[in-house]
Amino acid sequence: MRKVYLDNAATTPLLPEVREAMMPYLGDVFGNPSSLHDWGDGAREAVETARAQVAGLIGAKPEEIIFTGSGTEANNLAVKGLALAQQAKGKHVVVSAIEHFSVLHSARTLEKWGFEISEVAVDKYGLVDPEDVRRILRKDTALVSIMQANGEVGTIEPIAEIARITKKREIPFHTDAIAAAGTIPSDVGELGVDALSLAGNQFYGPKGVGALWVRKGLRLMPILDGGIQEGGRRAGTENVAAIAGLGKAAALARNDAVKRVKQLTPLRDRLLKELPAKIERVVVTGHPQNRLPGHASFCVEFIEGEAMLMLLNSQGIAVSSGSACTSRALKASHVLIAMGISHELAQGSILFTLGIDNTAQDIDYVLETMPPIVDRLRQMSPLYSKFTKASKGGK
Amino acid sequence: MRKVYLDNAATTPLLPEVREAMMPYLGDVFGNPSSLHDWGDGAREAVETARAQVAGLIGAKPEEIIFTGSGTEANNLAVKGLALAQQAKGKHVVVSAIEHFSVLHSARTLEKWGFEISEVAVDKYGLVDPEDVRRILRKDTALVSIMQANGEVGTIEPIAEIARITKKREIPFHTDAIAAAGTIPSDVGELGVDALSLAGNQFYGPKGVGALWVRKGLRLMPILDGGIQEGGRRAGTENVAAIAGLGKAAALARNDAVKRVKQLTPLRDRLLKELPAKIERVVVTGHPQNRLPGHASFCVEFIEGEAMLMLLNSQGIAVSSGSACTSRALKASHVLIAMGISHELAQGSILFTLGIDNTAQDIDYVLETMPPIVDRLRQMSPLYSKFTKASKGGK
Amino acid sequence: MPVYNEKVMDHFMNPRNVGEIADADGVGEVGNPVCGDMMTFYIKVKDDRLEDVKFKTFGCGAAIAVSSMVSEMAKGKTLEEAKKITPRAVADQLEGLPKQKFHCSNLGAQALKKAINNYQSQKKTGGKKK
Amino acid sequence: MPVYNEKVMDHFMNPRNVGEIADADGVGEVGNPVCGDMMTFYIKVKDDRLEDVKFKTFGCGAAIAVSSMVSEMAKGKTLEEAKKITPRAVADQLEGLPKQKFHCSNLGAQALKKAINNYQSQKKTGGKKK
Ligand SMILES: Cc1ncc(COP(=O)(O)O)c(C=O)c1O
Ligand SMILES: Cc1ncc(COP(=O)(O)O)c(C=O)c1O
Repeated sequence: MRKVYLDNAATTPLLPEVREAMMPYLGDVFGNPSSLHDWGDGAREAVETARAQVAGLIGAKPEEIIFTGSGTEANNLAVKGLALAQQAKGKHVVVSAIEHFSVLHSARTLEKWGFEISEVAVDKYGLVDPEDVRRILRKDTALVSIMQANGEVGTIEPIAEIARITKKREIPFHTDAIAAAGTIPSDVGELGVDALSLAGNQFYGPKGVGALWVRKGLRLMPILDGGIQEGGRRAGTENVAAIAGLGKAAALARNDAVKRVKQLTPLRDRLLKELPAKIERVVVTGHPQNRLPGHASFCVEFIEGEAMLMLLNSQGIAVSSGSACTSRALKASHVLIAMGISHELAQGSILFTLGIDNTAQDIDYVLETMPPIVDRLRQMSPLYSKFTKASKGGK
Repeated sequence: MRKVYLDNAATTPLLPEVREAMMPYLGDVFGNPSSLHDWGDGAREAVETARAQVAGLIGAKPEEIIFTGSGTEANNLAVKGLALAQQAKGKHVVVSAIEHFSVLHSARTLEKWGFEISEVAVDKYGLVDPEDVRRILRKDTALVSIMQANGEVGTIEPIAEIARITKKREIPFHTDAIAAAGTIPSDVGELGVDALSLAGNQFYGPKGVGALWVRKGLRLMPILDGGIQEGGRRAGTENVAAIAGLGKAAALARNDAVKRVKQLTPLRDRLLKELPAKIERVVVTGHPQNRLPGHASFCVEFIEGEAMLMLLNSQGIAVSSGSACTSRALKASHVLIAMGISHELAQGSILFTLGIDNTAQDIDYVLETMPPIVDRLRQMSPLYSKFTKASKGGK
Repeated sequence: MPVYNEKVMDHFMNPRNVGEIADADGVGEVGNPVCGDMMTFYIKVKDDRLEDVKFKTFGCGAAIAVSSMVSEMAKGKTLEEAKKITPRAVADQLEGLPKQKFHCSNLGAQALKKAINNYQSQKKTGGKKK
Repeated sequence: MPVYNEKVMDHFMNPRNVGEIADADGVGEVGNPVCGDMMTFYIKVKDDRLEDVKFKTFGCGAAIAVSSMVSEMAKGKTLEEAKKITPRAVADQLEGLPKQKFHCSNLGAQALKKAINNYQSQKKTGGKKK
């Protein structure tokens, strides 16, 4: 059976070059970067090389990069760490309604600690209106956190425009670029933000490593206390191999950015165009243009996403229905609901996220496999039978 | 030049079997464990296998194990997460004076959040007296955290005795077993504790992964918010490869425990006995008997630890002076100071921590290399010249 | 380590008794698409026994497998026996369900019961109409 | 990526001018073992110039390298020139020090200055005694 991985939003495969870059640190160069002897020197060299590579990807200074154990940790550190460090200024934090849970639930924790959280709404495409951000800002706003791109619907937010507003008000602006960095340009200068999170496993790097960039001079409270690693901003022995892998993945992403976008976009566009053409009552979710290059997301009426996912899996196709980390939860995606999609339709969410290993044949296979699966589930669906009866009745 | 790694307390090399166990997850089995398709299934299988292996090492139930991104994170989660979850009971937390900074600084953060911290003193060997713990407990004590073994002086604490006291009082008891687990028995039943931290890179597993065991039923507040991974207790995409490696390392440690202790102890004992015999004015730090099997630590009078470390390194020998994560800080070890060692003597701390790759020849080499190094530094030391002048004067 | 065991997968991939019964003696509908699961059960009754059972289900893999299993378990049983099918029994017949999916077995047992109740209340009030 | 550069390592591994001067014209001691670093500088002065400089140091690699470098920089300089040796200049001659170790270059310059002051104050008060 053909095997087609189309769940790159959940995690990407590791590039062989990245694995190669990691291997020495799973072998002879096993030292602790804090150690002062040769074994430590080798490990420290790896970490500092990776720091420069990650900084290079986003146009930052190496010393501004903090390595973390995941994208989620980077977001927790950004949201809690920046808000807590800024709290003399005020205890108001602004997030968008479609942030990843690592941002939203961090904000909820801040709420327990006496912060007030405002959620900026999005339009039907999942877009934040910068004017809404302007209106929601207050004198005591300590932090704004709005993602660069959404991993569920692929929509790319107008970060630079929002940054112009926060900058004028001198409010720190964090962007969760975990779904974006390494895939689309995330230059911190061009974005104009003050802090940015990214994660290796979103652009062919390893799991278990993320990074937070924080503009020099902006104060940050650590969330993991202990030793003085990462300039005292993130304690714990560094995951040297994963950090080296992240660095390599960043260098490759920077180098191949244009090529990758060129490869993914036409494949994505075929899916976006042809799936709704082949299957009735399928809607594209997210923005029609401002979306991640490999990201094709839909809602299919009358049937449920997990069932589609399982049947596609039985045909060798990996997809997701909502974000990976919520896929085993029960609720409809908060992202789709925030975009005004009904709970009923949101249940039929299905998400094809392409990676650099995908080919035109993969898309052919999906376009051929998907319609009978939808048909099969609709034949089982009481909603579909009501719909068909109603349409017939209407005739 | 002979290369002798004697800094296993900072981090251990990765066993080839552990690396092998990790490789599939840096290769074809790259899925996200939260994903519902085959790619996710493979990754989830790896995580659950490792969970059972880690549980096996410490005699726990698999579902009680929470994987983290480091030992430090496990300690932060334990200290903050347990104290916060228990705060209805009270806001008093007890730690020992020689805890690792990941515990001590977490406690300091709790202090900022309105908790009161009591530090139990230790004796000159670094031992906590269980009676001191009993005396310090209060009605409102929410948590006790005392390490199983200290990574700097190797002393093993009387955890089971302390646990009998906390159990009677129904106070949750966490032990940082990061320096102990995988090296000496850390059976949670025998120890009688309620929570236990461990880290892979202390027993031939990978960096970037730790685990916290929390007894079923004991409430815990997560410190990383986001998705529902690890039963909602630790958000973030799992570091599958590192977790698989930790599992394998745990299985090997369990299997080889007796053999390893038998191998290390005589080597350690030679160092403990012969170094002070060969070099005047060298004292062993830590407990003479109740100490980690590979752990030989000393204070050398009149000279400073880092200088010794660098000269040993120039002869191919890796050691540390204090804990790895503080080795680049400037202060004398809080552990040695808590043991009543003078600041002056504490500056001469030097730490040989053996691993399963070490041989009798390595010890020979150290015993031969160390005396001239000490001599050379003493010839430079104004303290030593004062001492020799005074001795001569005294004669 | 698949989320669903083989038995569940079998009932999901090859669900038994999918469909509607045009002249059903009883119909039971539970859940709603907002919550993510909705099941409609159709029954034919003969001599106080379930002669035929069919269903339509909107929902996840577990919801479909549960519906299929409930329909199989119910077929041929007396009404009283069928009403005693518990969510636990359904889950057991499926050799276990993931914790978060256990509620599906609830829905399945409920939908069947509702169809039987529907039949019985129609019989009491006389006519057989929907 | 070693913590210390080659120049620092050279001065640590092969420190210049280690020792005491039995009949020193000036002695300066700074720091103390409690803080982790202690340096004693000995100078011989001839015609207002540092004819000889020696040191003993208790401390880390940087402390030893700094002492060595200060002694080299000072030798042959006039007293006034030598007093102008700044921590920055010492660190620069060593081609940089890790941030946390910069304080060592402070200590080195201080110890030298103290030895010169010691010499000068002895001269003022007449006798050459310690
Ligand atoms: C936008 C965004 N933020 C945060 C995360 C969390 O990353 P992780 O689960 O790898 O920690 C994701 C995951 O896909 C994401 O898409
Ligand atoms: C007793 C103890 N606790 C905690 C830690 C912290 O572990 P890590 O730096 O790997 O997070 C160490 C590290 O050696 C340790 O020895």
